[in-house]
Amino acid sequence: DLVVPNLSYRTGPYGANGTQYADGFNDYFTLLNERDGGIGGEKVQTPECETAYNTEKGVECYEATKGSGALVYNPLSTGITYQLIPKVSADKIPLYTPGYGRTSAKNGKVFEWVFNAPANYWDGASVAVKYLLDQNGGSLEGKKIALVYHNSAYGKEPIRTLQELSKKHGFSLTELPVDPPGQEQKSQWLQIRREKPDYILMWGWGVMNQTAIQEAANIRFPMENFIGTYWSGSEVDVKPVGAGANGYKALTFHGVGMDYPIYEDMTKYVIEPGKASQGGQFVGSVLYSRGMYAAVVIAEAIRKAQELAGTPQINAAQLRDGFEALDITPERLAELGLPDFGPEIKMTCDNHGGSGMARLQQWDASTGKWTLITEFTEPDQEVLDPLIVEDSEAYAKEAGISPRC
Amino acid sequence: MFDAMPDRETLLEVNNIEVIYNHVILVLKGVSLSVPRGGITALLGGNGAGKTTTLKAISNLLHSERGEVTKGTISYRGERVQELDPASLVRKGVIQVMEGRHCFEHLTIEENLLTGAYTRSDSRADIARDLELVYTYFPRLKERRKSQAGYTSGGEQQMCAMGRALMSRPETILLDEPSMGLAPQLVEQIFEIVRAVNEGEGVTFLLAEQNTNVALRYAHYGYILESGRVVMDGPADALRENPDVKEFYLGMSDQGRKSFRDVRSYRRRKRWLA
Amino acid sequence: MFYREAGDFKTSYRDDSQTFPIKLDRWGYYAILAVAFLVVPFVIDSYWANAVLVPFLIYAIAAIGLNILTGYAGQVSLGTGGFMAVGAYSVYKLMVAFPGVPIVVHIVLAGAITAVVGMLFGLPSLRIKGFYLAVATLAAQFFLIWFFNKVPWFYNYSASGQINAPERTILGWAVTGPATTASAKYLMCLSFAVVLAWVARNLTRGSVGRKWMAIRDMDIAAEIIGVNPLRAKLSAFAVSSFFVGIAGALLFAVYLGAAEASEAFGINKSFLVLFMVIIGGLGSIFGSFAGAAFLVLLPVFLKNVLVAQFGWPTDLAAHIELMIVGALIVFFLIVEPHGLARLWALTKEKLRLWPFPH
Amino acid sequence: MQEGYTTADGREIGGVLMDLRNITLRFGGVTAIKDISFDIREGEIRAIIGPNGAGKSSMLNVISGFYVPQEGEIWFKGYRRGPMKPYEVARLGLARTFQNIALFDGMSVLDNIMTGRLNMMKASLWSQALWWGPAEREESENREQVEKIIDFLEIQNIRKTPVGRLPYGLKKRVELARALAAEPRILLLDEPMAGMNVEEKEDMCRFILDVNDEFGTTIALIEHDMGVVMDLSDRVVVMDYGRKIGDGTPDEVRSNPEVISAYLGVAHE
Amino acid sequence: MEFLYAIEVMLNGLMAGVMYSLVALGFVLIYKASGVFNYAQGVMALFAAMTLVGIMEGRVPFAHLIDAAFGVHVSSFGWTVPAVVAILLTALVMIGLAILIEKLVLKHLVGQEPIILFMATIGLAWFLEGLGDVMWGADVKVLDVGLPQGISETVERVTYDWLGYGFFIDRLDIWAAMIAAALVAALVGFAQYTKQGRAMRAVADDHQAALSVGISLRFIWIMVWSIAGFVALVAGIMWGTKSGVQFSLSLIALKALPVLMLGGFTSIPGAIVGGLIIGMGEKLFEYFVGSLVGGATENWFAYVLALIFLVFRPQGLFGERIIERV
Ligand SMILES: Nc1ncnc2c1ncn2[C@@H]1O[C@H](COP(=O)(O)OP(=O)(O)OP(=O)(O)O)[C@@H](O)[C@H]1O
Ligand SMILES: Nc1ncnc2c1ncn2[C@@H]1O[C@H](COP(=O)(O)OP(=O)(O)OP(=O)(O)O)[C@@H](O)[C@H]1O
Ligand SMILES: [Mg+2]
Ligand SMILES: [Mg+2]
Repeated sequence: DLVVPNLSYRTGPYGANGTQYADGFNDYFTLLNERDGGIGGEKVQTPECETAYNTEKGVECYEATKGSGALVYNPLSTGITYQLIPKVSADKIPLYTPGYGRTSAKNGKVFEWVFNAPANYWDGASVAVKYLLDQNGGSLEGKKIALVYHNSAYGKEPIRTLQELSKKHGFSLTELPVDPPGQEQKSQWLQIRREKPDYILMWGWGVMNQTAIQEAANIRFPMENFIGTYWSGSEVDVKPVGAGANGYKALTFHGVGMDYPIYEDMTKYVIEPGKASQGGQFVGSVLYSRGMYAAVVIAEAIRKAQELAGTPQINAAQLRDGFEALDITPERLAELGLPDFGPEIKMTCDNHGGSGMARLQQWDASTGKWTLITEFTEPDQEVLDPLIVEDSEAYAKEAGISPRC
Repeated sequence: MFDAMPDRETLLEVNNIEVIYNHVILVLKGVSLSVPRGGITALLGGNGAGKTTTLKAISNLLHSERGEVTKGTISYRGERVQELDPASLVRKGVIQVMEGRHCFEHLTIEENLLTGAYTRSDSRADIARDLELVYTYFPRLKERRKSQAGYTSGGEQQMCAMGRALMSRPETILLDEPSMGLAPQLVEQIFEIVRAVNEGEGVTFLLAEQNTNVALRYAHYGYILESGRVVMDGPADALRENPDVKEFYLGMSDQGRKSFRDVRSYRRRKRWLA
Repeated sequence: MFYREAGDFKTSYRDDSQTFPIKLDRWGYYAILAVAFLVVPFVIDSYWANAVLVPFLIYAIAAIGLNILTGYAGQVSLGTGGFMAVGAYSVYKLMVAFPGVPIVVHIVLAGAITAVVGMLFGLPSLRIKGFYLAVATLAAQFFLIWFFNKVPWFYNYSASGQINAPERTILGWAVTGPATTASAKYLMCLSFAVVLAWVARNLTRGSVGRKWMAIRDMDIAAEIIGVNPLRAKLSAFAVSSFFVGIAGALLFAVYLGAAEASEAFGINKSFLVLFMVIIGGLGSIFGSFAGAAFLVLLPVFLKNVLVAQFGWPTDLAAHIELMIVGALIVFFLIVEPHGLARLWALTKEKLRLWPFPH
Repeated sequence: MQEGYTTADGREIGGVLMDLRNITLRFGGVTAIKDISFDIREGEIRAIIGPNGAGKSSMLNVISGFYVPQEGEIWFKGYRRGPMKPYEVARLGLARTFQNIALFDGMSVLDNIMTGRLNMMKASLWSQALWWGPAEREESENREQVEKIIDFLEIQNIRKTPVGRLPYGLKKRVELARALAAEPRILLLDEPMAGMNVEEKEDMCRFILDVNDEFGTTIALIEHDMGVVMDLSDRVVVMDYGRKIGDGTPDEVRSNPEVISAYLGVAHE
Repeated sequence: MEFLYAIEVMLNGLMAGVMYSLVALGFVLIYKASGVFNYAQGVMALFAAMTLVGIMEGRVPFAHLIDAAFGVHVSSFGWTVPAVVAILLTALVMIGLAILIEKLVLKHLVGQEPIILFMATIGLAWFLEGLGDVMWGADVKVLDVGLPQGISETVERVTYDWLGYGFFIDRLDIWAAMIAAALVAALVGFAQYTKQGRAMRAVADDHQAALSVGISLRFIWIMVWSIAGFVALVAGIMWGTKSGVQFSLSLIALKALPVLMLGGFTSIPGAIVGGLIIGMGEKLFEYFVGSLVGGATENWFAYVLALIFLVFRPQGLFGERIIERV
């Protein structure tokens, strides 16, 4: 069997988010097992382990599961990712962190075992700025943008990029940290009310998101000028705010909703037979889709690895080769029942992060649905690449890694 | 003046109780007593003899010290009371004045006294009248009525604790070392109050005392406790005349009271339980 | 019948004040040490090391530290997480700045730096007492974490504020960094735990320890009989923080390998260590180990039972695990408020009397 | 009267060791001590008596530095004592017991008594941490002294018991032991015999007299048992409502009419 | 303009402070009555809010557990309950909880040291947290009992006409302030002037002595924990309305602690005044200094402010004097 541990969190401060993601991740592998008998004839096991978003429990889960032939990890936590990077390098197990984790892991020369395609934090920041450029006829000169961020490793990630971009495009950037958990943000929003920024970007997670959206509604900030990152754009973030959240936008790197052929199979093989994780109550939500998408990429990488290794029984090192040779074309996505669901993902030995394309979605409070409002957009690699090189090389030096490829 | 009052009804009966603290420390090894209605019964004995433990066993306060009665029975008015909680016992009319005063530090003296009336459902006026009564017994308390009890002197706290118990209009008071730390005049006074309350209002007293001299002067009957056992009992007068009691508890020798200065060597104490 | 102290006479005051006055205890202790040093390292795998033993030893050190402050000196602190962070960031800066100096020196220095910081935050304890002090130490917790988060110098300006432990070796064996073997990690932490426990025991049986306990039991009386409360309290804060700092340094450098202030050293850590101390037994070194074992092992154990044995969904198992741990804490407190250490002592006392109680 | 005097039973009393001059102590509105002066001489047993709430314990607290009087001076060994923290006062050679027993409940009897000697233990934190050299030596030496006191007060068998579990009378004795362990110049005792029966009081008296005899320790004590006070003390101060109403030998005090009416009630035998 | 803005910040700080006070009140009550520092107060607020939502939406309690154990999918009874009725029912649940806590925990810990009781409440907090999740699920729940939210236009208009600058005040905060004022008035009256209030303070001082005068610890504790449960429910409603009902709600306790310190653990008015000072102080500090040092100062500032204050007044503003005697 193929073992893909699911280090999930369904409890603790971010449990409400983590639980949906974990469901999507599980259900896709269940689908493969039920419909196709696994991948290449091998069943996929997803032993689940609860981390509660806690780094030490994350380590415990990693140790507990890695002995059973684990192929790849996807912990959905930047903190745990940082913990695991040295460990997976030593144990030679791939770590797949789509849209989170260590951004500079995109550089496969330094981070041999870490993959973060299709997009990372910096890509997101850049795509958001590009979108705003589009909205303003190509110039952000003199505009004010505020960044409301989770005061942690995760929230601080986009700052460097945005500072670079502000230099390049001439907008001013105001940084407003919010201490987790983030239920009390009066000061930040009073400041926003006073400074009247043209746009707000948000890097939040958990309760911080909905509090921010609520406060934005309270001060009647125009929602369409408020853009959240990937992790600030799920149903749990907007629903509690009700009508006030209408028009709020967020980044995403995949499609939303259930208008994809795959859900016919999903219903038939997983949901109706009662095999869905938690009874399938979150099917089609943003975070469910994201969990499922991560599973799709992993499954494709496994397929590729099986092809390269010539055997369905692959090991972790072979899976790394699979990742590095991965190419999910739009055609392949359509074949999988997910047409235009994600961007094309093509990874190589030195590029572990794909194209970095992302798109925007907008919340419609009356229908209670997210709708996609842009196509996949390429980030500003010109700005990002040097940053990635710089950060990964610093790490290489600190950890004594000599670049490969 | 009634002496041993053998004819009186027994109000409180303690029958051969054993008490263990913390599941391991055996403190009372079979103590029996009976307290007649309307009498003053004294419980005497040295340090650590188990007087306090006996009183707490009766008032059911052992529980909070991780102690328990493992054997024997305690009955009040013929009814077993071991299972009752302390509050119900107070409602039945048994209240304890604890050793070491235990006033409510942050409450004022007056509030302390009022908590004594907690179990009563009488009118405010009745309670106010009793408060005045307590103040006439202890004028010093009236002066300090607005002070926080935590800042009053040891003697004042003792009076406060006594007064608080009286406020519940009890039928029986278990009094633990009322004389400790009180000025001689006040000791007499307190015992006079005990007698007055006893005679005037018919309140029954069971008092544990170190000050054997005074205790035996006011009590009707006495028990002497040693290492968790009753070693001697009898009417107070008889005990006062007992030569052993005289020597070891009253400090009198044949020549009358001897000076503390003359105690030259540590005597090997006589023990009833060798 | 078998557990006896009779016939075990002491002939000098020195013997009488030794750590394990009863022979049987002493042998038991040596046996455990021998197994811990000579057997376990050869059989340990990385799951046991990383999921169980290493965290247990590190938390035991932190718990001893907090126990010195709370259990011996009576000053309740909720700043443990913050002080652990001081240890972690100090050791990181030292490791990066002076790669040539042995790692053990760095760790001890990190402890010393934490001791100074701890003393600083201990100053208010002269005026503030009890729960007020406990809550006041939260100021240290929140301030320190904020500080490490805000000053990029501490994390060498890395983009995300994470710190990573570079590889360092002792006698050619890696003890930090990805290449570290399970037994190296374990031995490193074990050595620190054993030495520090011994130091703690020495301190608490001598005059410093008595000063602390006097302050704990009745600070006014202690002052009147001649204990300088400021010095006693500050020395407790210093020694305690030293231990906690070392635990923080080990947690980061040896155990986790990477850390970020608010995630690894948040307020939860402060509470966790405090629970260990209380569950284990205030004022007991053995209790610190017992408490750490209890709170490290129990969740792992429950998780394994509920998920692996019963096959429950992980979220339900996690919630029920929380309920069970909570209920067990209450249960233990009811059975013996003075912690596992006292429970153990009582058991021994009963054994000593057995089979003839009373 | 700077010179000493000789007591009835022939003990030599030295000069003034401690002199309290015009002490006044107020707590908010309450005046606990009103302009009181008296002295304590080298080697004597000095009693302080008075009704409850008279301010006796407060006086002891003033002497040991815990309360700072609003007015007045304290002279010790011929020097005026400036404002001092209680622990500094203790180091001058004062030790005391407390009215509401202030033992350290979490510690064993032995450790409690050892705390009395803290000021004589000077080993550094380092040597204690490693239990090496001075720390270990010092511990054994002091332990020896403490064992002497334990023998003296006959509490050998409870050495290792936690004091919390002890009965009241023994606690008092342990407290005395702790005070003695400090080898004080002046020993202050606040109601050492409260809650004891005659037999135990006799023992306690014996200890006090022996301490006074053998070590020449000066003793100031508060006590409500007139028998004890009259038998033991060389001179007695009587307080009432914060004022001093009498000062002199037991006989003088006993016949002082003001003392009789305020305190003794009836003339005591 | 700057000045007006500072005033606006201050006003909002005061309002935020009221929200903290609502949580702090529960702590004070229990501390006052039993000397117990109730760590579980925050979790109680969460639990109350979860239960309220569960009842309002007609959710089946333990649905998930039933699912796992019997394989039966249940989620909803299919009815909804009006807010007022649901609040009453939840209050009853909180009373039931108080009775259970007394029976299973407190009763067995009479006379123990404060830190032990504190620890027990931590165990309780964990248990309740797990129980809440098992009963009602860990998803984010929307709580809407009909309280208004968002900027108060009246205030904005009036201040604009008057000062030329419209102040922002959240209508939810205004409600919170009114509810808090009513609660405090009721509680102060209760504690100071009734027999039960006096008994409650007596219990806090000395369990044994309270028992000895016939005060039933049981009754007092159940009463106080019930009231504290009710206060937790109120806090849960306000905070739940503000940011949804989910795990993080239990962390508001951390915001209440500095309030307690400042106001004094034993004072009901202190909880309010402390809350106002902390709320105002942290917002103003963030406004004036925060931007200079990189922001996010609120978490620690409250504690440091309280700490500095305590150095001068160790029992807090209105706390009972700490009695130091020998
Ligand atoms: N909570 C307790 N835990 C353990 N032992 C206790 C406890 N309380 C009392 N004891 C022990 O029980 C014995 C009897 O104590 P008790 O207090 O009843 O004596 P007493 O006669 O009242 O003495 P005293 O005159 O000194 O007050 C003592 O030896 C004491 O050590
Ligand atoms: N810290 C304090 N704050 C306020 N009042 C105090 C304080 N200490 C003592 N008092 C008051 O001072 C007076 C004298 O108290 P003190 O304890 O000295 O009396 P005492 O003579 O020792 O009485 P007793 O024989 O009852 O112990 C009392 O009225 C007491 O209430
Ligand atoms: Mg007694
Ligand atoms: Mg006194």
